[in-house]
Parts: sequence; structure tokens; C-alpha cells
Amino acid sequence: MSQFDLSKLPQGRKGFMHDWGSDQRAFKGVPWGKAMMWIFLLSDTFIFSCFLISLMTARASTTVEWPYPSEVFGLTVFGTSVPLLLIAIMTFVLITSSGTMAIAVKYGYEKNRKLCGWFLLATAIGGLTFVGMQAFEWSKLIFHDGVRPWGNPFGAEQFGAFFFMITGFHGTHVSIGVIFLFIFSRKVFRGDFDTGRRGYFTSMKSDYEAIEILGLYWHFVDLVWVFIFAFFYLW
Amino acid sequence: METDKKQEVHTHKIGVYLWIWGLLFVFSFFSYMVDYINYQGLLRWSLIIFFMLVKAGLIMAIFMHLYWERWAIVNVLLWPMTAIGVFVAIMVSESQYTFFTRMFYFVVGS
Amino acid sequence: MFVAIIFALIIIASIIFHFWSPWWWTPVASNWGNIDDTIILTFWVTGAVFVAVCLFMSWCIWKYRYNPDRKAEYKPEDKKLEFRLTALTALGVVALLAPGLVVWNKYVTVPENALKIEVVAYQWGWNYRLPGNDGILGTTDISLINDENPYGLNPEDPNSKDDIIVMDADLHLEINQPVKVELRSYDVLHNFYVPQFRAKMDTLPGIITFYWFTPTKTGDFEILCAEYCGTGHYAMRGKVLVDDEKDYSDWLAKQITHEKMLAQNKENKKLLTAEIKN
Amino acid sequence: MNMDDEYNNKIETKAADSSSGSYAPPVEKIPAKENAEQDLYHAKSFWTKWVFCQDAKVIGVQYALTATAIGMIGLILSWGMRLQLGFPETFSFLGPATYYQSVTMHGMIMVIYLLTALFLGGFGNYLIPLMVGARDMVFPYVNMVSFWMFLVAVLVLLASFFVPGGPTGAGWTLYPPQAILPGTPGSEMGIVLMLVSLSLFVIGFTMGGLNYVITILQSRTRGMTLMRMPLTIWGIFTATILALLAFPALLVACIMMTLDNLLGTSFFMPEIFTMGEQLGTSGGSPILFQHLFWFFGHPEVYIVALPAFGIVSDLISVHARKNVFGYRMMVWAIVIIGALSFIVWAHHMYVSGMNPWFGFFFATTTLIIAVPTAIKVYNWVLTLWRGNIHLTIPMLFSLGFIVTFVNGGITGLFLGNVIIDVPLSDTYFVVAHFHMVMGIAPLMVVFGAIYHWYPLITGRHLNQTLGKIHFWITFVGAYAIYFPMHYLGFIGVPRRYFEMYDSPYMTSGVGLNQFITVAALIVGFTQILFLYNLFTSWYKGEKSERNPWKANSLEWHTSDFPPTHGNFGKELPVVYRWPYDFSVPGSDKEYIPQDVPSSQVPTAKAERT
Repeated sequence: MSQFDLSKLPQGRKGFMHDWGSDQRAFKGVPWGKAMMWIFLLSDTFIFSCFLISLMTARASTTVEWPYPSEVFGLTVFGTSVPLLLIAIMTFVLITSSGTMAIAVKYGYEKNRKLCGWFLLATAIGGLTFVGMQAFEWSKLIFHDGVRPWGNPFGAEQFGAFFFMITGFHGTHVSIGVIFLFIFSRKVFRGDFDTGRRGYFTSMKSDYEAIEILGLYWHFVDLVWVFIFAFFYLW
Repeated sequence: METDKKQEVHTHKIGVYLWIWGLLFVFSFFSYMVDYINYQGLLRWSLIIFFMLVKAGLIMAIFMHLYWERWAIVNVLLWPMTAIGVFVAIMVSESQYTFFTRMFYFVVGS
Repeated sequence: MFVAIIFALIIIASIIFHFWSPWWWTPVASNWGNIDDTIILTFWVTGAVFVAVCLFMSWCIWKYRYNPDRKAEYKPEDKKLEFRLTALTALGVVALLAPGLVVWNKYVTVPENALKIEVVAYQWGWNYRLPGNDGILGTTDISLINDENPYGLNPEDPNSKDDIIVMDADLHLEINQPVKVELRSYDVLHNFYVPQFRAKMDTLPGIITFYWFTPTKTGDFEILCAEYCGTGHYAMRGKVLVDDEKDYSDWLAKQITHEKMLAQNKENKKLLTAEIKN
Repeated sequence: MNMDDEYNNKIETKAADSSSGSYAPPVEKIPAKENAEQDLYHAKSFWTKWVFCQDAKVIGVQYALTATAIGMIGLILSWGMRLQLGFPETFSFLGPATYYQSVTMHGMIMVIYLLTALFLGGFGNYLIPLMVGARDMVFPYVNMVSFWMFLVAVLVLLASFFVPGGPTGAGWTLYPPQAILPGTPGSEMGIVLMLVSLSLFVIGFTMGGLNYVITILQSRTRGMTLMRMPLTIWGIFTATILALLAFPALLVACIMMTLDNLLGTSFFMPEIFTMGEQLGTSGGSPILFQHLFWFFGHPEVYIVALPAFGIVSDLISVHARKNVFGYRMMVWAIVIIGALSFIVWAHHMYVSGMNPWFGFFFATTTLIIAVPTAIKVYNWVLTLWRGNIHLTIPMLFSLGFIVTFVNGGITGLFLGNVIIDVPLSDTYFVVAHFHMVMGIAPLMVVFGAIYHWYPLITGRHLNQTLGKIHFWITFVGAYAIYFPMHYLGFIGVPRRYFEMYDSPYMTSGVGLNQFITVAALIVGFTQILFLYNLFTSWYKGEKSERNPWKANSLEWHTSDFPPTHGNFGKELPVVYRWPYDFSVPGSDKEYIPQDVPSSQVPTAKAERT
């Protein structure tokens, strides 16, 4: 029931004035759930920002040497030590899953049930791989290198604490995303979004816009990783 | 609701996503190379932050479709970052001050 | 009518309370009379606003009380009036802020000739350290604290040797001698606060904080901890005595340097272990 | 005056208007519908109707009752503190540990679990959908979960009273390292439960907060532009945005302190020597916690204050029968205050030992906030000016709010000005200031709002006589408590002292302290009278007619009174004007509700909104 055409509305700065001065919706053409996800992500951005700001503060104010991440996270392959190898692969995997997610969203809007479902599933598997590699990295750090939240052999105490806390919080986000990706891919294959089947908990009708909302979340997780990669691993 | 209209707004050729996907790899590779080649100092910082912002911008603009959204929502999402910016600036100054007093007054490196 | 009168009376009672109540700050005993002046200025400006707004409100309640025959005025806005009020408020704010910042600038700029002393706070009490003849305090570290070296002073720092230790005793200061207080804490947050000096600052573990003042009156003053520091917070008090020149140098002569204290403590320990062996 | 009937029949009138061709009204452009009819879950059983309910109105009442219940505990804790301060050594059950635990729990309960939950969870849920003309919140299910998270947070908080060591006694600011070191009461389990409870509160609040924001942004009815929203909604809206962006800092601080406590990390813990030995921590920064805490904590002040600002504007306007003076300025002031509140946080830390040069920046930003705030005060008073003031109970409370808020606001100018803060910080001046400005002033609004909207919620009025007694004792009593308390601060009495000090200049305050204690007990017990009124009037109160205050905003113009699930009848109302068309010149009607088209009031002067 769209009575108005978005492209006919003024654009840019004028559009901004128009939308905020209008009735009913400030975000024209943005469904409720998507607007809600955006605002949630804004709030979540503040959480991650506070984590990273705390990391920066601790790191800049400690008088003890901060461990050099490229060595700590290096892997030895065929006798040569490659810095940050695992992290590079993890980044690769996460970006790949972000790409498949973007395509899944595209097919979601085209109501292409099969392709949308397969790409969602691919994304979920990418996310799962990422979490698995993170688990490997954690266990290597804990059991092999002896890094603990309360101390580590390389230098400043906060190194381990911030590492586990920030990557843990990010990993939790990824894991939640993976769970939802699996659920949603099942829903897509079952055709919930075509039939508008009602949700088990919310008893609201399913709609393909849910795929885009999940997509926003997934891309955000990727976005956060970009910052963690820069501030924790490369700094 | 509104599905007919949304399709025209949000559906893009698959090539766009593949392009961005490729670019993200390239920039990730560059920032990885900064570490591999072992640049240090200001060059390292500015390169890392530059690549980080480019990647973040691409993800937000294309993957999250912010480029196609109206200004009404884009502004709402970006302006609050100034508060984060102020917070970062203050904490940079604060941690340098803490570091300075610690270096000055305490036995360091014992 | 009744309501308007009561509101007006509350305002008038506040004014009367302000001028007639016996509760007011203690006479200032440091150079920070400037702070009092800033407060007084703020009092007059904001007090005038408070009284004006509230009395105007009371008057409105009386004058425009409900009358079925009258219609309220319809006035969505009055740009001129609003602009004037904004400008006036902005002016008032500048008038309050500018002198405040000037005094703050003084507060954070320590004069060259200030005597640097250290105040060490712990749960729940105060210790002090004076720099000795060289005028420099030696560096410290928490990990160096032990029975012999209760301040955690760095024995390898030559500046620490002549530092004067004032432990479990009152602090003495010389009148008209600017003092820079460097604040250190062993455990949690505290705050070194003498109401008569007006100045205060938190002490934190892991960092040194400071402020400065010049005592301008001789006498005994009480030190209060002004940052909550646990169950004994309210009991964390100390005493600072401001002496004239002679009394101060007499007191100073009786104090012990860090080097001597270390030697003494070692001696005591030896005696103690000897006793235990016997 | 049977104007109510006139407006209640407006739907018929509208129909008649269009059919009779005798007079051609100006054609009103009604915008096209952008929102589809909302899909609502209608309750099928007692449980889904009253307990696990998805109706924002019921959720609002649930929030309000829970907040009130925990708030009563906060009130009782304050009695213990006041008894100790007024009459030390008389009550043996109060030791220093108990005292500090009371201080801490009182502070945290009142700020977070009472005021934040009541204004946003309570009033927000009840009023937002009604006032913007929506059927319900955009995601009723998430909204319901939000309340249950809040309830769990409250229960976890209550549980901390029963664990070994008792609840935390670290002060409501929970500053580490002291909060998690043995010198502080409740440093074993109490602090952990407090941090967990706060985290749950933040998660629960985020669920609700997203609903409030998106309902206001995306689910308004036709014709309801942002500049036609009642100021109540503006206040709650801005406060919710602040909360969504400020609570993350609290959550992060809570997580990090929990790890410091349970795992022995050193986020906030530098090298520490306590109880005769060195802890294993190193290199952390206690000031980092303070920055995080106040990055949340200062917006939190406005999270409580802005809804109060908004609601009081509406109360004054309705009961003075006059439009809010300078509505646009009021809106902008709310938005500017909200935005600025993110860059003033360190004014709570002037004497914390942070980089001393921050004083200049934060004093300046803080005092800039005084300008929009002052404008709001002027506009409230100018709304009264030339109004036609009904001295109803909501109006009385609003007047009480103005006095206490102006008083607390100007003492804020003292504390915001960095150098004046030096002698006054951590003294009773601060205690008096924040109780006046974010304790008493918002509570005045809460009470006024309850007397105002009680008829809408229950269909009955609260007892007026009890209400008047309640107002006068609460207002005069609270003023008598906190106004003199500033002077204790001038003397130099530090806050959070279990016993007042025995120096001669401080013992002069003993009589004052006893007076404050007696006044506090009287005011406290009066609230029981209010609760009695609240519960008995529910079934015994005088029946209210529709729209008893003759207000314009949409919540009074629902098809059922009190409104039922779905809020409005078959059609959502269409809004044609701002909610402040009182005493409009050119119209014989005393007030014109928002959903009355100008064709019905052709001669009325129209405010461009």
C-alpha cells in the first residue's frame, strides 16, 4: 500500500528537512524493524567504542611494554613465521561471509527463495568457521602461550584481558548472528517469508524485510571486526 | 506492505556487491602488508586508519545500503559519532597525562 | 491567593535563612580567598535570578488565577522577548564563567617557589613526606613497600635519601610558604581536604595528583577525607598545623630522614630477630 | 459548558459537515497513509491479558508499579540514613557498614530503578502510543520482554540484600578499586549482583528504548508532525535517545569491573597495597572507570530530567489554559540539552585527579547548558503569565517543580563552574543540589503527572483532599530538607560521613541535621498517604468524565475511556494542529483538540505548526 513514490520526494539536504518536517515517518521508506535495527546498531557502536576507548586508554597509560601483536599472533608455517596469519584468514572469512550476506539480502528482495536460502546458509557457515578459528586462537593463546586475563608472559597485564574481552564480545555477536542465520535459512527454505507464516514467539507475520535486518546486523559484526583488526592487531 | 516500491530502491546488480567484496579484500591485504613490511610510526598509524576507514565506509555505504538511504537516517546515524570523537580525544589526552605522571613519579621498569 | 502567598513566603523565608542563618563557611586560611569571591559573585547573580523568577511566578499565580469570565492570552511565541532573555542569560553565564576560569588557571598553575610535599593516603589515615634539603622528592613504587620501607621509596634514587618522613604524626606547614601537595594513595581513592584552605583533590592509586595553596593563618586545621573510601571513611581525619617560621624550623629539625629511618628500621629488625633467636 | 459532548460527537459532526452542502469549509489536505494497519496480538487469557501482556498501557503500569515498589525500599533506606545522621549513636542497628550500604542502595535504586524506569518505562509506555496516535508500540513482544528483564534486574538487586556480606556499600558511583576491595561492605557478592543487575537493566531498557524511539519516529498518525507532538513526547523521546547512547558506557564499565572482581584482571586496578600486602594487579586506571561512568552518568541526569521537563510543560499549559510559550524554543532546548549532555561528563570529576586542563573545557560546555535550561524555565513562567490558572493538584505540583528546579538549577551553576566546585564537591552542597534538581523536581512532576493521568488510566479521580495534603507536605517539607542542606556543605561537611564531625564549626550543624531528619521522616510518611490514595481511588475514587482537564492531546480523545487495547477505535485519528490550542482568539471554543479540522473551527486563528 505505498501511496507515495520515494523518488519523487526531495533528496539530500532538502530531503532531510522534508522528512523530519513530515508526519508519520521520519525515515521515509524504512520499515519499522529496519529502523529499529539501525538504532540498535548505533547503541551497539557505542558499546564497542567504549571497549576500544578503554583499550586505547589502558595501552597509552601503562608504563609496561605492550606486547607486539604481530609476533604474539604469528603462526609458523613450513618453518617460517608469518605474522598475523590466522587473523588474516579470519578477516578473509568474515569479509567473504559479509559478501554472501549482501547477496542473500539481494535475493531476499527479489523473493528468490532458493538462492536467498543458500546464500544465508553459506553466510552461516562462514560465521561458524570464523568462530571456530577464534576458538583455536583462544586455545593457542591460553594453552600454548600462557596468556591469561590477569597476566601474560609478553608484557602489560591488560593485553590478555582486553583481548579476551573484546574478541569475546565480538565473538558472542558472531555466534548470535550464526544462530539467527541458521534459523532464518530454515525459514526461507520452508517458505515462511512467502506465506507470511506467524512467528512462534511474537506471532507476527514473517516478511522478507527480516532478511535485510539480519543482513544489517551481520555487516555490522564485520564492520566491528575492521576496527578490532586495526586497533588490536595492527596497532 | 510497500514491497513493490522497495524492490526498485534496494535491488542492485550483483556486480556491485562482488566489486565491493573484491575491494574489501584488497584493502585488507594492504593493511596487512603495512604490518608485514613493518612500517612504524606516523606512517603506520595513518595508513592503518586510512584503510580502516575506507573499509568501514564501503561496508556501511554499500553492504548496509547507507549510500541509498535518505539523509534523514544517514545523519541520525553519523552525528552521534561526534560524541565518540570527543570521548576519544579526551581519553587520548587523559592517558598521556597518566603516562606522564607515572613516568615522572614512579620507579619505572623495575 | 493562599497558594500565591505561600509560594512567595517560601522565597522570602529562603532569603531570610540565607542572611540570618549561623551556618556559613569557615574563615579562609589560605590564598584561595579568590574562590570565596567567585562563590559570592555567583550567589548574587543566581540568587537574583532565583528570587526574580519565583516571585514573578507567585505574582502570576495570584494575578492570573482562574476566572471563568476571562480568557487566557493566546501567544505562541514572542521572538523578541525570547531573544532578549537568551542574550541576557548568556551574558550572565559569561560573567560567572570568566572569573571562575581565571581562578582555575591559578589553581592549576603551581608557582616556582612552592615547597613540594607528598601526602600519602591509605585506608584509613594520612602520612606525609617532605623533600629535604634538595627540594626534590624521590620516586616510589608500591612493590617496594615493606616493613622497613613503609613508603615504598626507591633506595636507588639519590633524591630519596634526604626525604623527610612524617609518619603517624601531624603535618606542619610554614605560614606564607606556597605548598604543592603531591597526593599518593596505596589502596583506594581518598581526598585531601582542609575546609579552611578551600582546596581539595582526590588521591588515586597508580597516579600522582596535586594542588597548591599558601597557608595564610597560623593554627590547627583538621584534614578530612572527602572521597568515599570504605567503612572507615568518616574516621579518616588528620591534622595540619600552620606554624610561623621559628616553630616550623624547630619542628623540622626534629624530623627524621628516609636514610636514617631505613637504618633504624634495619637495626630494629636485627634486634627483633636476635630476640626471637634468643 | 458542555464542550466535551461537543467534541465527543465530532465524528458525527464531521460527517454532517461534508453531507450538508450549505457551507464549504477550506479543504484540508490529509496526507496519505504511510503505515499499514498494525498487526496486534490480542490477549486470549488472563495471563496474556494482565501478566505477559503486549499492550504498552499495561506494560507501562507494570513498569510503574515495579518501580514504585522498589522505590519504597529506597525511601525506607533513606530513613535509616537520616536517623543516623540526625541522632547518631541512638540506633544501634545502624553501623557504618549498614549505613554505607543504605547510602549506596538508596542512590542506585532512586536514580535507575525508580526514576529512569518510571519516566521511560512507565510514562513512556503508557503515553507514547496514545499521544502520537499509534495503536501500540512498534514491537509489542520485545516491549513485553523489556519489562520482564527489568523485573529480573530488580529481583537480582533485591537478592543482593540476602547474600553473605550484604549489598554493596561502594556508593552509587561504585568507584573502583574501593568497590571491590575488602575495606568496603558488600565487596564479596553484593557488588557482583549489583553489576549483574545493572547489566540486565541496560539490556532490558534497550529493548524498551528502541520501541519508544521507533514508535515516535515511524509510527505517528497522519498529520502528526514532529512539531505537533506534545512536549511530553519530546522529553521522553530525547531522554530515550540519550539512554540508548549512554547506557553502553555503563554496560562496558560494569563488564570490566565484574572481570576485575571475578577474574582478577587489571582494567581499573593499578598496583595496590592493601591490608598489609600487595595485590597482583598492575597498570590499570581507576580514572578510566570514572570517565566511563560519567559518560553514562551525566546523560543519565537528563534521562531523568528531560521527561520531567516535557511533562511539566504539558501540565502547565493544560491547567493554565494557555499554549506553551515558545513551543519551538522548548523543543530545541530539549534537543540541545540532550546533545550537549554528552560532552560535559567530566564536570563530575573536577577534583578526581584527571588532567587538570580538562577543567576549562568542561566548565565551559557545562555552563553553556545553562542557557537552554534557563530558556525553558522562562517559558514555563511565561506560560503562566496571562494564563487562566486552575490551581488543580497537577498545577500545584508543577509550580512546586518550578521552584525546586530553579533552586537546584542555580546551585548547578555553582558546581559546574570548576573553581567553585573545588571547595563544594563531595560536601552536602552536592547532596542538596542533586536531590533538589533530580530528586525532588522530577518527583514533583511524577506526582503531578499521576494526578493528571490517573483518570485516563482508571477512569476515576484521586481523592483531592488527600492530594492537597500530599502536595503541601511533600513540597514544603522537601524544600525544608534540601534548602538548608546546602549550608551544611558551605560549612564543609563532607558527604558519605557516617557520623558528622566533632569540630566546633561542624557541631553547629547538629540542630540543622535533626531538623532535616524530622522533616524527611514526615515527608517520607506522607508518601504512604499517597500510596493509600492511589490504591483506594482505583475502585472508590470519584468517577471521572471523559477528558476531565479539557486537554487537547490525543490520549484524551480515544474511542473508549479508559482506552483499551489498540488505543483508538476503527480509524486512527488524523491530527490537524498542535496540542496547545487553548483560548484561541476568533473561536468561541475554549480549547480545540488536535484532531479537530479547521473546517470545524473556521474562525479560529491557526498556529502554523
